[in-house]
Amino acid sequence: MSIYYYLSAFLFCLGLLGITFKKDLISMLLCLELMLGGVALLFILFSKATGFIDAQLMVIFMMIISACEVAIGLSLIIALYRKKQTIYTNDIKILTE
Amino acid sequence: MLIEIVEILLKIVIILALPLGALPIIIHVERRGAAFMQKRLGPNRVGPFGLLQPLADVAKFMFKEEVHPTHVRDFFYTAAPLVALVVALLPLACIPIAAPIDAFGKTIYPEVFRSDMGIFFAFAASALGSYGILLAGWASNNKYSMLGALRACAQMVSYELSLSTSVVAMIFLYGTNDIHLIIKAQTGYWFGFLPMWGFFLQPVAALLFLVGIFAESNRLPFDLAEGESEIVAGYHLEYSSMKFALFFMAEYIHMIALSALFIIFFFGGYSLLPGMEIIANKSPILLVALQAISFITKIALMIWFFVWVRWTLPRFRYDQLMNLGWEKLLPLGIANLIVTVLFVYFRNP
Amino acid sequence: MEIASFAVFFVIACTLGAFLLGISSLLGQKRKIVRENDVYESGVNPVGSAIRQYDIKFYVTAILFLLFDVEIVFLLPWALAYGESSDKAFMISGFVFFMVILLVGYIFVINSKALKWEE
Amino acid sequence: MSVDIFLSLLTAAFALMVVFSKKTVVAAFALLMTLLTIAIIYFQVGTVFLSAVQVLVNAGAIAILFVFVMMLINLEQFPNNREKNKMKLIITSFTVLVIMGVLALVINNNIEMLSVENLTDNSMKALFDKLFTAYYLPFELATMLLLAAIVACIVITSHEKHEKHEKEELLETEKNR
Repeated sequence: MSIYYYLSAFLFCLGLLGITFKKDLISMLLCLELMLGGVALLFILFSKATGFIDAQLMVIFMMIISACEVAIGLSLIIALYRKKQTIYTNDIKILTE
Repeated sequence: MLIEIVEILLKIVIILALPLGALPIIIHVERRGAAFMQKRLGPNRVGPFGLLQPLADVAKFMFKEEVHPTHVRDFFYTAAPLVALVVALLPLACIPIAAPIDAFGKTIYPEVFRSDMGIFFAFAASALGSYGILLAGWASNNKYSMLGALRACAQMVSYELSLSTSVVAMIFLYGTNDIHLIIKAQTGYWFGFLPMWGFFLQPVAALLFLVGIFAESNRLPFDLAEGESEIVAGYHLEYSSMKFALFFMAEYIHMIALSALFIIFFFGGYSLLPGMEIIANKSPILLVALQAISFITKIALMIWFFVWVRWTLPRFRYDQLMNLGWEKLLPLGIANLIVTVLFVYFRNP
Repeated sequence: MEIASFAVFFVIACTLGAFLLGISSLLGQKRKIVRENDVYESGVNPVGSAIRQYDIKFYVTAILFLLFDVEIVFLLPWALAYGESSDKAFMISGFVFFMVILLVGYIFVINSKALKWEE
Repeated sequence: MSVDIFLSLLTAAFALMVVFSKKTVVAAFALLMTLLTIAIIYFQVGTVFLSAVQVLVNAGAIAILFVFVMMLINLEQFPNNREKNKMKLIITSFTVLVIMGVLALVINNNIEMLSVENLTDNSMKALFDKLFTAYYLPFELATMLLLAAIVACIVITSHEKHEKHEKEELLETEKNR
């Protein structure tokens, strides 16, 4: 049971690392999803450890919010791709047209 | 410890042997049924009544050359049929063949993966079905197969919505997620002759689930993904011999698993067929055998229904298909859900 | 215990698939004809790369599926909790509110030509 | 105990694949496998309903969305010869390692307090009762959030309307010139 704490910390940090390393926006969103998974696991472990069952409800709401976030994030990426024909972060540096 | 190992292996062997054993029979029934409906004979050369024809096909698939085109993404090209087969087999782990038996001092549950969320896991596993198709479409690196994979997945995905509305309606009525309790709620008779199946309780949800099953397993009239006329052969275009046969098997097993779910929800799962109670209460072993037999006959009738619909209805155009899924079935599912909830509430607040 | 049986089931299913693939690669003939390994476009010479722009409708369908699926899946706990709930009127009011918002979203989707497939 | 170690190593391996894989579609399928192994961990820890919802929502819908977008936006055609400035990579990896070290230290100090189990009633019934009585308002607001997400996604991805506006404006400018 206790190894899952290290796993959730590892997932969170790996997601963070991934966001800084990745070049295009979709992979960043993937790593963000990884971080969310790590934090959700932590919620469940704390709900087991402290006996406070509301933490598991927090994971349910986290799933709703992560679904909305991925939906809107990918729509923005599609709109960006349509305008700029690229999603590499190096090419999207100019704020104007 | 030994008993548990034997129990697990026995259950797994039974759960895997039934669909894989039934596969040649289903293929044979499909061919002969199609021939019967079109007033022709169908395969009857190989063995008595052509019964060995499916085995001949399997042998043919084994000996055909493994064409491995150079332009495909190698690892995912071979992984896709495996993923498709394993994902098709997963829902079978949660489907019970018979009622739980209390032997050796504890109750033995017939399904491999026992949890009080049983029906939810089976439903979630069937939702993973589109990954094998997506992987195949992407890995074979071919315009037609990618388009076929996208179309197949968009269709499966949009019909899963109306499927889940009917699942929510049924779970609301039964009030439980455990398959055995659902089936216990369906045993018994109304006014003596009508069995208390979910079908008579919720015909609209049954219709939605049935259409969802046809769309989810890419069967006609929803097999747009492999529509020969438009796109050559859909996602399994670049596959030959055994890998193509694995996709074929995955589709049939996925069809068996979904029809098993349909029967659990609407036709009383392994509850005994009307005439069977008289001889059922002799000994527990006979009871279990009869339950398994009644479950298998219901699935066989369901498979015959698949074959029957396949050779009667023409194929949908793609926009009609998506239109039906989003603008016709989904509102029907939501309306059905609202009506059942309000009806149950106002009948006994 | 369930995880053990599920793991054994998963392993057996994978070995079954691998076994079938293994047999066919062993028994199948080995003929190296270069023409066979080309992209299959019903005999015609392949034109352009396979990766090209696909219609956005596929994406809009997947996105709407995700959002509606999350809404419908979270009706399941409601359906289970309704049975044992003491104050049923409160639950029904929550259900009606939930359904109103679901229908508002659905009507917006239908009127918004996002899912119109015929170009 | 060995099952825990095996599951966490499996998840860590898939997570590493997500971050360090060259192709994004490989990363998407690796993320799918991570979400599935996390669902198995949820089942192992005891929260059965959450593992089913995780399989259905996260692995069954969000990962499909990622693969669909990968297929829509074909990344392979861009030559990926962006120069990696070494300095940025070193600094970021160093800070992430520091964060990881701090987290590991924190967990290590009070591991006894954390790994005690006193969740008495872990049944689904307790979870759902709380969800619909105490947490009634967040549940309704969550559906509002989903409604907002639906409207936002449709407006963002459908660009026909904007072109229509631009055409109308052009016509008007010609008319009144």
